[in-house]
Order: sequence, then C-alpha cells, then structure tokens
Amino acid sequence: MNQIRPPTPLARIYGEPLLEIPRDLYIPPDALEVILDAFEGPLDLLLYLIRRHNLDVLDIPMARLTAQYMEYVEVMRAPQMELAAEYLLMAALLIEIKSRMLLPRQAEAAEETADPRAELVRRLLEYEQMKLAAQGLDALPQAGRDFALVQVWFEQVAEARLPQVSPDDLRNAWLGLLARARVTRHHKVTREELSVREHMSRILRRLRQREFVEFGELFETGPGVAELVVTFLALLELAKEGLIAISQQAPFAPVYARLFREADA
Amino acid sequence: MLDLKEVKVILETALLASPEPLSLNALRKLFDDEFGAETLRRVLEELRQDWAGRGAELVNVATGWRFQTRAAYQRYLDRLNPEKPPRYSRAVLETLAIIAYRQPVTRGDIEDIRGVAVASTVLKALEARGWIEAVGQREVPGHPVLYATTKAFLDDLNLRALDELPPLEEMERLVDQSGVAYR
Amino acid sequence: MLDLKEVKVILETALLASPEPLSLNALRKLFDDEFGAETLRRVLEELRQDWAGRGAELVNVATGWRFQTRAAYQRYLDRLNPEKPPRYSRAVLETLAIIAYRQPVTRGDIEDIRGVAVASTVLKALEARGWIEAVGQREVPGHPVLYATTKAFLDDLNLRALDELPPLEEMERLVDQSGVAYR
Repeated sequence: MNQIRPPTPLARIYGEPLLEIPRDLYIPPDALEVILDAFEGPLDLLLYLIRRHNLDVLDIPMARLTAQYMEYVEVMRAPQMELAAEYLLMAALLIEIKSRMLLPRQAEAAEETADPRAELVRRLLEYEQMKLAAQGLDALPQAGRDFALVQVWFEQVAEARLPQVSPDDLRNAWLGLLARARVTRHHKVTREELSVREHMSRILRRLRQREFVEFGELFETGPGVAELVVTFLALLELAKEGLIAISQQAPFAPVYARLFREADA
Repeated sequence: MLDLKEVKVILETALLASPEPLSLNALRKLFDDEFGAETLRRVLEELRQDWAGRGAELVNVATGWRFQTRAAYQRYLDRLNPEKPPRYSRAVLETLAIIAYRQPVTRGDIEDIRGVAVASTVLKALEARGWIEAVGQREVPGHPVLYATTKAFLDDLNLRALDELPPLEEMERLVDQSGVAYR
Repeated sequence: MLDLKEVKVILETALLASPEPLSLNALRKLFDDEFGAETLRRVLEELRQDWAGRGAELVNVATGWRFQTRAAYQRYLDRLNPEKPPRYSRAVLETLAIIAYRQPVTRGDIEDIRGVAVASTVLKALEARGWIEAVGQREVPGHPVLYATTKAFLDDLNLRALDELPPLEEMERLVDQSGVAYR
C-alpha cells in the first residue's frame, strides 16, 4: 500500500510537471505543492480531471468526478486549510449535484427540470475559455520580451518651455482688472496715450545712461511731426509725474533734462 | 514646400527618434499641417515597405505609428540586456484575460469566473505595468472598482484595438473537445 | 556562422533599439564574441555609409556607437514636443498688462491698480524673461523702481510698437455696458 514512488510528471501544464495522485492516495511530501502550483483553483482542477479522463462536459459522470476530486481535496486539506476552503466549497457543490441527480425524477417533469449540472458546466466552460484566452495573450508578441522599441538618440530640448503670451492675453488680463477693480474711469488707455507711455520709458532709459541730456537730443527727427509731439507729451508727462527735471541755466541757454533727484523737491 | 521624398525622410527620422508611438495628428504637426492624413498615410505605407527585410519594422499600434525590432532578432538583443520583463503567473494572465475580454469588470467578477480569490498583488502588478486601470465604479453596494485595459496594453501587445485580440474559443468547441485528449 | 550581411543587419537592429551608445565590447556580445573588434568596426563603417543622406546617422561617441538624428531635422522634432507650453498665472499676466499699458510704473502703482500686493517673484519672472526692466526710480521715499516693457517684449509678441497692443477703449465700453459680465 505505502509503496514509495518518486513523483513522475504525467503531464505538463504551462511547463509545470503535473503529478497525478497515485491510486493508493499516497502523496510524496513535495507533490502537494506541485499540485497547488499547478491548479489555479477548484474549477481548474475539475477541468483538468474532466479533460484528462476524457469525460463529457455535457454529461459529467458526477459520481466518478466527485470521487476523484475528493481524493485531491483530502490531501490538501490538512496542510493548506485556508486554500483548501475554496476546494472544499466545490466539493460540497459536487456532492450536492450528485445527490440531486440521484433523486427520482418524474418522467413528465424531466424535460423541464434543469440539469443540476448545468450551472457547473457553464462555469467550467467559461473558466476554460478565459484560461485559453490567457494562454493566447501570453503567446502574443510583447514589447520588451519579444521585440524592442526603436529609439534613436536625439537632442532633447532640455530647457523648460516658457509660457507664451499673446497681445490678447494682455487685453483679457486688463479686462479682468477692469471688472474686478472698477478702475475703468481712471485707467482708460488710448492708442495715443500708449505711444506717450512708450516714449516715457524710452526717455527714462536714455537719462539713465547720461546724467544730462540736451532737450533737443531727446527728439528723433526722422519719423515726423507726430513723433515730435508724442515725445514732447512724454517729456511733459514725465515732468508732471515728477520723474524728470527740466532745467535751463540762463535765458537762451540749452535746456537740459535729467532724472529727478530728491534735492529737486 | 517639401516634396514627398523629404516628407518620408522627416517621418522616418521622427519615428526613429520618438520613444512613443506617434499618431497621425502628431505626425501632421511635423509639417505644420501642410499635409493631410491621407497623404501621410500613403507615405507611411511606402516607408513601411522600405523597411521590409530589415531588422526593424514600422507598425501601427493603438496610439500611433512606431518602429520596433522584429521578433527574429530578439535572441541577439537578449544577449545585450539579460533583464527581461517578468513572465506573468497564470493567476496574473488569467486575470488580465478576463479584464481584456470582459471589461469593464470588478474584482468580484474576476473571482466568479476564476473560482478563487484574486490577490491584490495581482491587480497591482497589472496596474503598475500600465496595462489595466480603474475606469469607474459599479453602482452597487460597496461601489466596487471597475477595471479595463489601457491603450498601453494594446501598444505593448502590438495591437491597434481590442477587436484585434485573439478571438475567444467558442464554447461549443470547448464542449466538443471533451472526449478528446486534453493537452 | 553568420555572414557579414547578417552581421550588419543585427548590428543595425541592436543600435536602433538601444537608447545608449553601445561599445564594441557590447556589440561583440551580440555575436557571442564570434567576431573580432576589427571585423565589427569594418561593418560599422559600412553601416555608417549606408545611412548617409538619411535623417539619422551612425556616430562613434566617447562611450560607443549610436544612431542619432541629424541636426538638420531637429526643427521638425521640436514641433513634436507634446508638452503644452505652460501658462502664466493671472497675477503675472495682469502685472505685465499694467506695465505694458501704464509704463513706466512702480510696484506700488501696480498694486494700486490690482488691489493686491505683487509678489517679487512675479516681477522677477518677467525680468528674467527679458520682457520688463527697471528704467529708473521715482524720487519719492523708498525710491521705488520704475518698470517698463522692453524691445524683446515687443519682439516676442510680434509687435512693432506698444500702440499695436489691442486698444482698450472698446473693451472698456464692453465692460461698462455689461456691468458684471466679467466678474
């Protein structure tokens, strides 16, 4: 009875050697783990038994299947209680189905009464379908495993991209200011005023480079009368805002512009 | 205005340099939308043929076009880089298959089909690989998360869409198999 | 035994797939050291010539051989950069708008118009961008710096002069008429 046999693989499932439990129920000490590794759960084990023993899925001999299933469950119950729970649940289901099939059936109702195995068959087939689908997926070429992605070196733009601003963004920003602060009346900005403002900045830049600039030098003669007027307005505005001082030492002496100093106040 | 020969060289260069697949839209940007999708598709097809018989090939996957090496050369490349992506366990592969073919599914759905509990690590591994993602919740008590496969999953398996997955074995065929030795 | 044509295809494939340069030693591993460095160097030289006139080139850099795109194609690749340019915050845009429309202004002026304090980082960011600069100081206690927009600002916004900025008059009317439209 207790003749010791080395585990011999009877089949290979996913490359794993599979050991069938000997008829005398002796399980080599490490065979249990092999079984647990080889099966993904009770459905998997049942499928294996059905397929291996050429049983008809649509007409499962419940007595035989249950008996074989119980052999496996018996051996995994003791050491792997937790895992075996799922297998035990299935065992209970199998026994229930078996017993329902033993119940005498009324000839008339037989047609209408669902086969107690139907749900089990549906689950077995659905699981088998997904099991095969998993094999199919694994067989597909996979990036990094079966082929590599091409990537030729190129100069990556290292510096962070700077935000872009359009004139419309500025308009909208101003609009937001208007709506929020109700500064409309005080901050009407016209084209003419903008030109003046631009020239104010330009004059300030000039005056920063040299302390005194002769008044006439601040005017550019090229662009025409409008330009002269705008420059003049800019100078007046700068003087009004106290940003520059305009001075003349004596009548008919040159007029100079310079940045305003506190001493001027 | 570029001639189509130049267009081809530019497309090739961009595709060789891009670490990710490039969509037709992205490729159109290369030319400031000077060429329509139809023209580019034609040039890409030509380019694909130019690379026939070489070690790399131009393919069209879910998120666009990319160059990849042909499987026949993998054994050489493996010698350079012995690190390979993990070979997944049956638990992971079966979970992936159920998500791929039955999506969107909850963990409970997967457990119903497999007949065993699904370890969190299994779902985590697939999420970490970027192959599955939570796409919502089922409006039942407990609000279980619904999982679906990602575009990266399709890309990695060289597919353009889910309907390019291998077709499922039909149930009837599985029934017929009984009585035939199971491999 | 591989013939040299096959060797060239394998070298090309490995180099295309490697994001890093491959040394001769690494490349020899591709063939299990079946070929000497001299042979490989000769094949690499041939390969380099095969790629003449294409968008990428085979180069020998300090750490080995690699394919890289030619500089001439960089401008096309730059267009692919899928990164969306970041946007400036409202604080930055409003500050810029005030400086543009009301220059020269001090930080205090900006704060008066905006109704809130202006963070130094906002002015620094615009200065660093080269769009605003200090053009003087107002001679009042504290000597606040006067800011104005620069020529670079005009250039970057494609304007010839400030008066090409959108006129504000109509907009102000829009706000006046609608009253609360932009709240």
